[in-house]
Amino acid sequence: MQVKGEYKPLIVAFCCNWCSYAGADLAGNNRLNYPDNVKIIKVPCSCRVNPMFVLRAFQRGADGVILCGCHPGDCHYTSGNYYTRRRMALLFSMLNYLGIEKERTRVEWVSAAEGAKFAATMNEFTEAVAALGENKRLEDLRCKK
Amino acid sequence: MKVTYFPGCTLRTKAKDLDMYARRCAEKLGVTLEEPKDWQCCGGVFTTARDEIATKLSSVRALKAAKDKEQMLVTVCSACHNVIKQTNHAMQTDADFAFRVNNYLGEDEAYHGETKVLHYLELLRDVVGFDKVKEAVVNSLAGKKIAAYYGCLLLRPSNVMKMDDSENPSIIEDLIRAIGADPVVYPYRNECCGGYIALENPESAKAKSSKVTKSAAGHGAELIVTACPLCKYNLEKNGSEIPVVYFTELLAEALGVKEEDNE
Amino acid sequence: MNKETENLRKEIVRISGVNPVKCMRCGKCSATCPAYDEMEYHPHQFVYMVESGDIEPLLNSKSLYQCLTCFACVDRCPRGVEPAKLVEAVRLAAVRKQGANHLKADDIPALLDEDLPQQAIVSAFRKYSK
Amino acid sequence: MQRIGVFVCWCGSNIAGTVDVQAVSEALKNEPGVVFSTNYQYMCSQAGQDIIKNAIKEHKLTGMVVCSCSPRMHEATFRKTAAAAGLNSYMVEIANIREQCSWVHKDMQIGTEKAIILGKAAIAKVNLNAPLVPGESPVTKRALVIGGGIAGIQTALDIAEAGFPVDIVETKPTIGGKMAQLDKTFPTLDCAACILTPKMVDVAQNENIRIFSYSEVTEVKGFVGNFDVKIKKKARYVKEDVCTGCGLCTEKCPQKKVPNEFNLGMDNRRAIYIPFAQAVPKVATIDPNACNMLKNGKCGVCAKVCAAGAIDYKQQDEIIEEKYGAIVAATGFNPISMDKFDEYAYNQSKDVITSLEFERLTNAAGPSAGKLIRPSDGKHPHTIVFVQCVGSRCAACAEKGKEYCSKICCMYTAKHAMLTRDKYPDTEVYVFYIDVRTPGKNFDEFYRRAVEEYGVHYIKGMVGKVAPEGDKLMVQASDLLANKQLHIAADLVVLAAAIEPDKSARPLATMLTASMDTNDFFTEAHPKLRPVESPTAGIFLSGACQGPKDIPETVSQASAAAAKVIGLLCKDKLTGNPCVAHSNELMCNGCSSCERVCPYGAITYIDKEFRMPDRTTRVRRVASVNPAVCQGCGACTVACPSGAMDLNGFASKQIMAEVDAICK
Repeated sequence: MQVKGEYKPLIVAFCCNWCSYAGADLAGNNRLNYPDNVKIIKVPCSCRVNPMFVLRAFQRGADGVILCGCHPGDCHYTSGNYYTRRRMALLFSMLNYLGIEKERTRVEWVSAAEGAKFAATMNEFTEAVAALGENKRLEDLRCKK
Repeated sequence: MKVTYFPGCTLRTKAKDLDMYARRCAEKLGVTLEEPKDWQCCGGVFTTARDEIATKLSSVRALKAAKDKEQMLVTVCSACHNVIKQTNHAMQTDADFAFRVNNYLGEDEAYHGETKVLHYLELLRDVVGFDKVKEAVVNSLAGKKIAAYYGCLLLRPSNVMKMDDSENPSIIEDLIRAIGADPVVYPYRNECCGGYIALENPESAKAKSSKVTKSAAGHGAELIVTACPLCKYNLEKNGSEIPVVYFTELLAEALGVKEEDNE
Repeated sequence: MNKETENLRKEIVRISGVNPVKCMRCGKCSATCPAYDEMEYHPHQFVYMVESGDIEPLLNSKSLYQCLTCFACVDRCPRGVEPAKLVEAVRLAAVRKQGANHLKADDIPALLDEDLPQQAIVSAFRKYSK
Repeated sequence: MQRIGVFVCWCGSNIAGTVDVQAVSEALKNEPGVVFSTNYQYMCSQAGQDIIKNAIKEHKLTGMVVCSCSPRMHEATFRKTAAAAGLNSYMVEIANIREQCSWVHKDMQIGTEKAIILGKAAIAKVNLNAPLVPGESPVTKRALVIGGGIAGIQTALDIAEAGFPVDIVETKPTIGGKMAQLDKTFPTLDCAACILTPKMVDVAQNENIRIFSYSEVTEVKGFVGNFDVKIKKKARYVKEDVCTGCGLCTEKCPQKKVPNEFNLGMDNRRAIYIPFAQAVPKVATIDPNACNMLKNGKCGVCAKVCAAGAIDYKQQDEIIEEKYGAIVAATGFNPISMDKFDEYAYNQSKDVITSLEFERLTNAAGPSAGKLIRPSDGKHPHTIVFVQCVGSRCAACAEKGKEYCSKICCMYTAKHAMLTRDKYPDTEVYVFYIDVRTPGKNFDEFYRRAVEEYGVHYIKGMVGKVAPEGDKLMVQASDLLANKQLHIAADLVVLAAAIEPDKSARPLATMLTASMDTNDFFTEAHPKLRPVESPTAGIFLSGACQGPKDIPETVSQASAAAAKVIGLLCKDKLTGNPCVAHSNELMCNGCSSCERVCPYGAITYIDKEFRMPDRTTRVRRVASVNPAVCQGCGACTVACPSGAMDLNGFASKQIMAEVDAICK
């Protein structure tokens, strides 16, 4: 709703192979729309996501980064999503300290059965990031051509 | 303890008993009912349409008054309770509606359904406790067979009212047990008495009400208790074989505060 | 469906908050309705007629004023359709028209009974008039 | 530098409808490393695969990217294609431009732009891929079946027939499950016991099958081919190998007032009991919550009357540890509670019953010896109302009912109605339905017979309220076709309660790391093509734990699961997943962070000699990953403070390259 002019935020979504990536596939199977500015990177488990990847995305011009994993208790690797939750809580609070709005990052649990939730989450997250506007704080100007 | 108490228009006129006994019993049980200043009629029935704002303002004002005093809001009339609880739910869940209401009220602090709304029965069950009610009984009604009549407004819509199982409720039966009497369970205790249709189509109200009273009497009840003036009217008007009284009156009898009045 | 009907349908869906498409036509609303016999159009028909845009007959039907708002259909509907809210929205669409109040203040005295609680009068006004 | 081929699939119009495939293959041609780029109608077809194979050979490709459907669909296909042409399977990456692009966007320009970016990310990744060779692990040639209903029984029998040992774990004192409680089975009306109990005997007599009844799985570790499982055998206070099943104790036990769960509480059993005459194993069990001896030490009657001396009041729970190559979940279903549907007065009248209770009432071995009576007064009912879809297809609120169709109710209700009319022609039978769903061999014919030959009144509509008045049940319902509200004075009301997965399934799924859907049914690896496998390797699904099913369907799925298990157990070695963690020993500082987060215990520390720059040697403690045990989650890679730990196939550099490509 608050998308100003042509501005479209760039969203990087890390999805775990077992739940959320399958959830994204299900959203596709059911033809549920979500913004095209969401680009998905597959990881075996949300716990594979190094905080460095999140920082790298911001550095390279992403406006929002979202991590999706299995629901607590349902991790294919038993406990990976718990690690993610703890690690990202730390990272996000640090980002906040740096002045990057914490609304630009998020950890969400999306199961393989929740195509609708995946699409809804992406719609809502994109909208929330769009409302914040472009992310310039961490952008590495040397990366700009 | 003190709670905000919304009596409602009917309790000031045709249903004075419901109100008076509610106050006395509460006092006896250690709860003071405080009326908010200048309360207005709740409107009698909740309009489910989401664009109806004006008709819900009086409820919001009462809710806001309770919030300002950091008290819960207690009602005893089923209809007021239904309207106020549904309005409060709409303020909590319908952001658009809440925005427009707050805009209209124009108060410094917006209201978003923070007040806890309780029916007098819930107050007895959840705050006072039926155990304490039981201890306070002076005239046990042992052996008396009493049928609870819930009607619709106390229980439904159940996802908003959240008072009891809407199909097999027990809150009034538990109260009846607490004051020593025997509850009579019959199937039509949660069916409609006809409500305001009595005004336009008394025959229709008669059909519905007599089904309720016949069923209660058929299951062996000597008395029906209710929390709603309109239910009481409909059941009585349409030839109930057994008396219909407000639950507060029965409670007052058990707690021994009814006689005080007669002196 | 013509444009006008389509707009009316949208308006009714909007103010009721009810999505008639969720109905699976089980008829539990009509099975549960205490005012069924007084109605020309029954709750399940209300839902279907709004869904299909056949709203005109509903606007002119006395059935609108027979609903008791007892919420039995709202509570028991397995799909969360909430027919009573739809009936209410159609009724509002009817009474909000100029001079279309179902109940007028002048009618009241004739209907009164000395024991009738105020509650009945205010409720009826709320339901039948704008 | 890699030599990468790009293959863009149209998927008919599935992709080509919203993505300009020509433009995508053109755009990707100029990406670093790409030497060949093309598009084709169906890349997964034989002709499409040939295009890939030829390109690999012709252009000496060292890596490839397929822009197509989800890797969950065809990654394996394209990896095989690559391998067939001599390219390492792990040099293949998929850009998902169908599920995550063409199907979710409607605009051609937007779809095309996104597809190009996804393709670029995949290319960036392949540039950093390295060939991987999977390791091998041995297979324990024994299967575990969890649940002893008809599903578990059939699976176990089929696996045992193939010559592999199988263990069945059942929580109840006997196997048999729900089918043992049924009277007749549709659409042939043969008696359930007559066809089930011989199978139960087969299980008991099969040398390859062990039954752990009154037991539950408490721990599962390991991975496909190599599971370590702990089974708790609960104390039944009766020595299983000594008890002869004579049943004398169950007649003499003075504690007579224990609700009999096998008859759904419609009659009572003793504190020591055998659930039913054909139980397997036919061994008595003492209910510790009801037994006076166990509760306060005052009784001992069963021990006195047992000639075999099988009673042991001091028996303790026993933990059994066993290794398995494959595990089958067959945990089954239960009818849902009727507490939230009391408009039907289930909690207010004894004469409102569920369909499973009706089965017991009409079963010759049931509480009324097969005589159809009203539970309240034992009288014969003359008017019976059946209500379908109670709690099924209920989307109003999650705590109340189930959104799905329970599938079996239409048929068993037709069966109940038909059998009632057959045995008691003086009984009027009404069935209230929303839709009658009878897709199955001879199913619709069966339902029509109930209507046409047996005179069952099928009424389209629902029941709104059941009011117990006097000795009648006043049923208020709608007849949608007649546009009427009906009021029927019934003697008995039967509710077709929705079915839900057994409550034990959720904790079991957590132990197995097998995924479940929002209704707690196990999810299958693919809904159409791999319906009896869980996405977790080595875990198989049998029966209603995967979704509502009738008996014929359960049995076919049970056999299918068995076939999959046999296929696995036949192998001597399994090729593992090469996408496992590995540690760069030169960078590892031996801090143990990785070891602590590994959920599989795959990381150990070893002392290793290193040559130092000054030509001395030093022994350092470094991490070492066991590739057979590592499952490749990557938790350790993030935990490692020195960046020594990385994951094959998902290396930090590869993921960063994808991030860069997307953010460009």
